[in-house]
Amino acid sequence: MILNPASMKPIYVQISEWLEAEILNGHLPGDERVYSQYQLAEMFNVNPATAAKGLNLLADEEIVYKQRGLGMYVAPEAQDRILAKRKERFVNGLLREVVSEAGRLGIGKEELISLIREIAREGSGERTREEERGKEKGTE
Amino acid sequence: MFSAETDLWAVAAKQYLYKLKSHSGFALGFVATQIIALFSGGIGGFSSSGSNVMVTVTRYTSAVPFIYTSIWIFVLALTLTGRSDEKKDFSLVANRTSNHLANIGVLLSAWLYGGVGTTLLMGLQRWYLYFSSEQGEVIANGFYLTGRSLALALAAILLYLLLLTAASYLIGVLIRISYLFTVLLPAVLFAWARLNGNALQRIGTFFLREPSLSLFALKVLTAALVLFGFSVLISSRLEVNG
Amino acid sequence: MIVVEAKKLGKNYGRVKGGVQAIRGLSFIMEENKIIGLIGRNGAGKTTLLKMIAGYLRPTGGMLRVFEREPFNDLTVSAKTLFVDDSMTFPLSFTLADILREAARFFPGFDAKLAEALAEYFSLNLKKSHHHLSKGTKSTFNAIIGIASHCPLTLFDEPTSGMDSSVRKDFYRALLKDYIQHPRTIILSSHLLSEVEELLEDILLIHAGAECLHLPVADLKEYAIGLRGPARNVGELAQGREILHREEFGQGNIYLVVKKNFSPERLEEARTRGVETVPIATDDLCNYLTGSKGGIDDVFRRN
Amino acid sequence: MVSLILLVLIIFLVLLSAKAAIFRVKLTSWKTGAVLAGVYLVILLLSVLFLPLLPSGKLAEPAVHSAQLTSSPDPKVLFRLAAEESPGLGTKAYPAGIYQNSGQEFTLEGATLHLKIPNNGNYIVLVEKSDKLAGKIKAATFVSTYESAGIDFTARIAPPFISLQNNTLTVEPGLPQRFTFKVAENSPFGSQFKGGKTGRAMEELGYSNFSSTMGWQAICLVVPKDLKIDKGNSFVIVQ
Repeated sequence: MILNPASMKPIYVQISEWLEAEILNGHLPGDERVYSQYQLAEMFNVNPATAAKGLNLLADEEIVYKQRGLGMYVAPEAQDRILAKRKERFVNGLLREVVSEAGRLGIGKEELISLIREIAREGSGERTREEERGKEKGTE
Repeated sequence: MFSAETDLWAVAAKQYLYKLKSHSGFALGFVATQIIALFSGGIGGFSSSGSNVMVTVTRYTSAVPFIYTSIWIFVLALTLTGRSDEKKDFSLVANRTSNHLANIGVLLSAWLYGGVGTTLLMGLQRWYLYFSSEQGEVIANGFYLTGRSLALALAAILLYLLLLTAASYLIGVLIRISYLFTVLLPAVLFAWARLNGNALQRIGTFFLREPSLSLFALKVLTAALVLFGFSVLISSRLEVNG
Repeated sequence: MIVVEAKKLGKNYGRVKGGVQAIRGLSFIMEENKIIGLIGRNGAGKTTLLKMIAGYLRPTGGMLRVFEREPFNDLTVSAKTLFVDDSMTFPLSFTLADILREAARFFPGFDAKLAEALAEYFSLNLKKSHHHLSKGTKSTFNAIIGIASHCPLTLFDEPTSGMDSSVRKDFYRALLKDYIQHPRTIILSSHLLSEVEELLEDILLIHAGAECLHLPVADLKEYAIGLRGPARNVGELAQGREILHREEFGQGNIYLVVKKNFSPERLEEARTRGVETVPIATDDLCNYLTGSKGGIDDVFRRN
Repeated sequence: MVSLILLVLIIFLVLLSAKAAIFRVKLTSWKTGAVLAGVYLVILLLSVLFLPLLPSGKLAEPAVHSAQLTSSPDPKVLFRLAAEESPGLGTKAYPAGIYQNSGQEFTLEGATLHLKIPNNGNYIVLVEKSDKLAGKIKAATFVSTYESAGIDFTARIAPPFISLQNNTLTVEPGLPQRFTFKVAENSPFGSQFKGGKTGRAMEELGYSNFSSTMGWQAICLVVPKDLKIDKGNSFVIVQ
C-alpha cells in the first residue's frame, strides 16, 4: 500500500481514511476485527505508533471499538457514521466553497444548479476525475 | 529497572578472542622476521689476528631474533593501542577496562608465542648452521641443546621480552593519548641520559646484572605489573575518537 | 520506561575556553521501544550526541543517563547499545561472515539467520573482506549488523549515506519490519527528515547543538502553517506569533510561516480577506526551524 | 649503555613513522594466520627435538683438556727434548703443556753458523752447544698447548720454516693461517644468571682470552760445541 508522503494530510489521517474506505466498500463488515497497528504499520511502511494514532482517530469517532486485549473491531453502525461524517464535511466544506467560489466568479444560483445537473448527467464514471475530491464525490 | 551489571571479564574474554583473530596476521609477520633472522647468518663475534694467524669465530645467537621479536611486539603494542584499532574494538561491546584487559591478553599471548618461538629458533638455527657449514667448521661446544640450557634460555628470553612488552604497551598508550609523545619520549630519555646517565645506567644494571634468576623474575614481574597498571590508569578516562 | 535522559547536556571539544561547543544545553527524554529521529543539519551536533549516548564521548556539562547509567565508558551501556555509522570498521582479516559471527558472540539477541538473509538479499558476498567493500555496500553491511543485533538501544548515524535509493527503501522497510517483531529503542539520525519521517514515532530536531523541537512526528505536520496573501492582512493574523519564515513576493504580498494554533473560525475569516493557508511540508519546517532567519535570499539581497 | 638506548629509540622512531608493515601482514582470513603460526611452532619444536640426530662427526673436534702451561718452561727441558735422538713430534707425552711441532736435522758445511732470524718477538730462540753432535744441527720448534673456544689449536699451528744454506740458518714465519669457526650460542642473557654455564660461549668457551700468538713458541737449536755462531741481528739466547 502506498501513502502519499507529499500530501499535506498527516500520515495517520491518510491511514484512517483508507480504513474508512475499506469499511465503506464492505471489505470490513461490522464487528469484524480491524487490522492491528502492527499490521497497518507493515502495510503502509510506517511507525506502528502512527498507525495506532490513525486507529485511535477512528475509535474517537466511534467507527471502531476497542475489545480489551483483543484489538479493534468495526462498529456495526460504522458505515452510517462515516457516511454521515463525510456528508457533513462535504456540505460544510466543499459545497460551501463551491458556492462562494461561484459567487466570486459571478455564477448565479440557477446557473450553478444547472451546471451541476449537467455534470451529473455526463456520466456515472465520475471516479476518474482528476481531483482528489473526485473520490469523495463519487461515494456520495 | 534495567538488567544488572555486565560481566567485565566475560566481555574482555570475548574481546580478547576477537582481537586475537583480527591480529593473526602478526603471527605471520613474526615468522617472516624470524626466518630473515635465521638466514641473515651469525654476527661476527670474535676475531683475532696475530702476525701470522687469524681466527674468526662467528656467533650464531638468539640476539638477532630476540631484537626482531621485541620490535615485533612493540609494533603490535602500538597497533593495539592505536586509534584505528580502538574504533574497531568499540564498534561492538567494550569499555576502556575491558579493552585494556583484552589488549594485554593479546600482548601476553604474542609475548608467549614470540618468546617460545625465539627460544626454539635455536634449534632451527643449528640445523641451518649444520648444513650451511663445512666439515669441522662448527664448534661442537654448545651445539647440542640440553634441556637445561633450553629452559634457562627460555626463562631469560621470556623475562626480558615481558619487560619490553610492558614498556611497549605504556609507550603505545602514551602515544595514543597524544602524538606529542612520539617526539617527547625520546627527547626526555635523551635529556635524561645526558643529564643523569648514572640513574639510567642504574636502572639497566638493576636488571642486567641480577645474577639470581628468581630475583630477576621477581623484578621483571613487578616492573611489568607496574607498567601495565600505569598504562591502564592513565588512559581509563580517555574518550573514543576517530 | 526512559532509555535516554539528558538534562542541560553540554559538550565542548578542545579547551574549556575557546573550544568548540558541539552540544549546548540539550534536555530531552527518550522512551523505550520507540524509533526516534535525530534530525539536524550537518554539523548540528547529531554525531556528537550519539557518541555521547553510545559512551564514546564524555559530556562536559549537564547530565546524561542511558539505561539509568552514565554511559561514558560504561560496559553495561555498551553491551546494550550499538552505534552504527559510516566509519564503523572491522579488522582487515575478517570476512563479512567472520564479522557476523563475531557480532553474534557479542550480542545475545543477534539474529544470524536474518543477517545472512539480508546479506543475500542485498547481494553481499560474505566471503569478502569488509575493507574491500564500496562505501554504499559498507553502509548496507553495517546497517544489517544494526538490524540483526537486536540491541536494546540501536543508534544509526546517517545509516543510508552512500546507499542507492532502492537499497535505502529496502533498508528502512527491513528496519521497520524487524522493529515490529522485536520492539526496541532506535535512534536514527538524518539531515533529511522526509526520508525517515514515516518510520519515526518521535523527532528530536537540533540545531547548533541546541534543541529546536522534540515531539511526536504525527504532530509535526500540524505544528506550523503558511499564510499567504496581502501583507497587511497576513500581518494582522500573525501578530504576536512567532514567525518561523518570511518571504515577500509580488506587490505587497507576503508569505509567513507561523506556529499553528489558530481556531478554524479565525482562519475561515481570514480566508474571506484573501489570506490563503498553506500546509507546511515537514522538511521545509525543519529548514525554517534550523535555518538562519532570512534564508538564502538574504545573501543576494545584500549584493 | 646510553648509546644503546639511543639506538633503540632511533629504531623505534623509524618504526613509528614507517608503521612497520612487515609485521602487519594483511590477511584475508585470520584462520590462515592461526594455522601458519601453529605450523611454524611445530617446525621449531621438531627442529629442537631432532637436533641430536645430527651426527657430531661434522663438527669441529672438541679439545681434550690437557694440562696448560702456566709459565714459560725451563729451557733445559726443551734442550733435552730437542737433543733427543728421535724427536717425538706431536707427542703429548712431553712435560705438561709442551708440544713439539717440528724437528729437523741439518748438516753443517763450515765452522761458522750465520743466523738470520727475524726479531718479531713471536718466538724465543734458544741455542745450546752440545758435545754429542758433530757437523750437525738439530732444530726443533715447540709450542705450549693451546686450546680456545673448545678447539685444540696446538697441532693446528704451523711451525716456522727453518732452513740451512751456505751455513746460514734462516727462520721464516710459516704461511699465514686463517681459522674460521662458527659457534652456536644460547640465549644472549644466559650468562647473567648464576650457574649459567649454558650462557654465552664467548666466556664459557674461553675465547675471550685468545692471544694472537696462540701462546708461547720456542725454537731450539742444538749445535756442535765448537761451532762459531754469528748472531747477526738475531736475538738468541745461547746456553
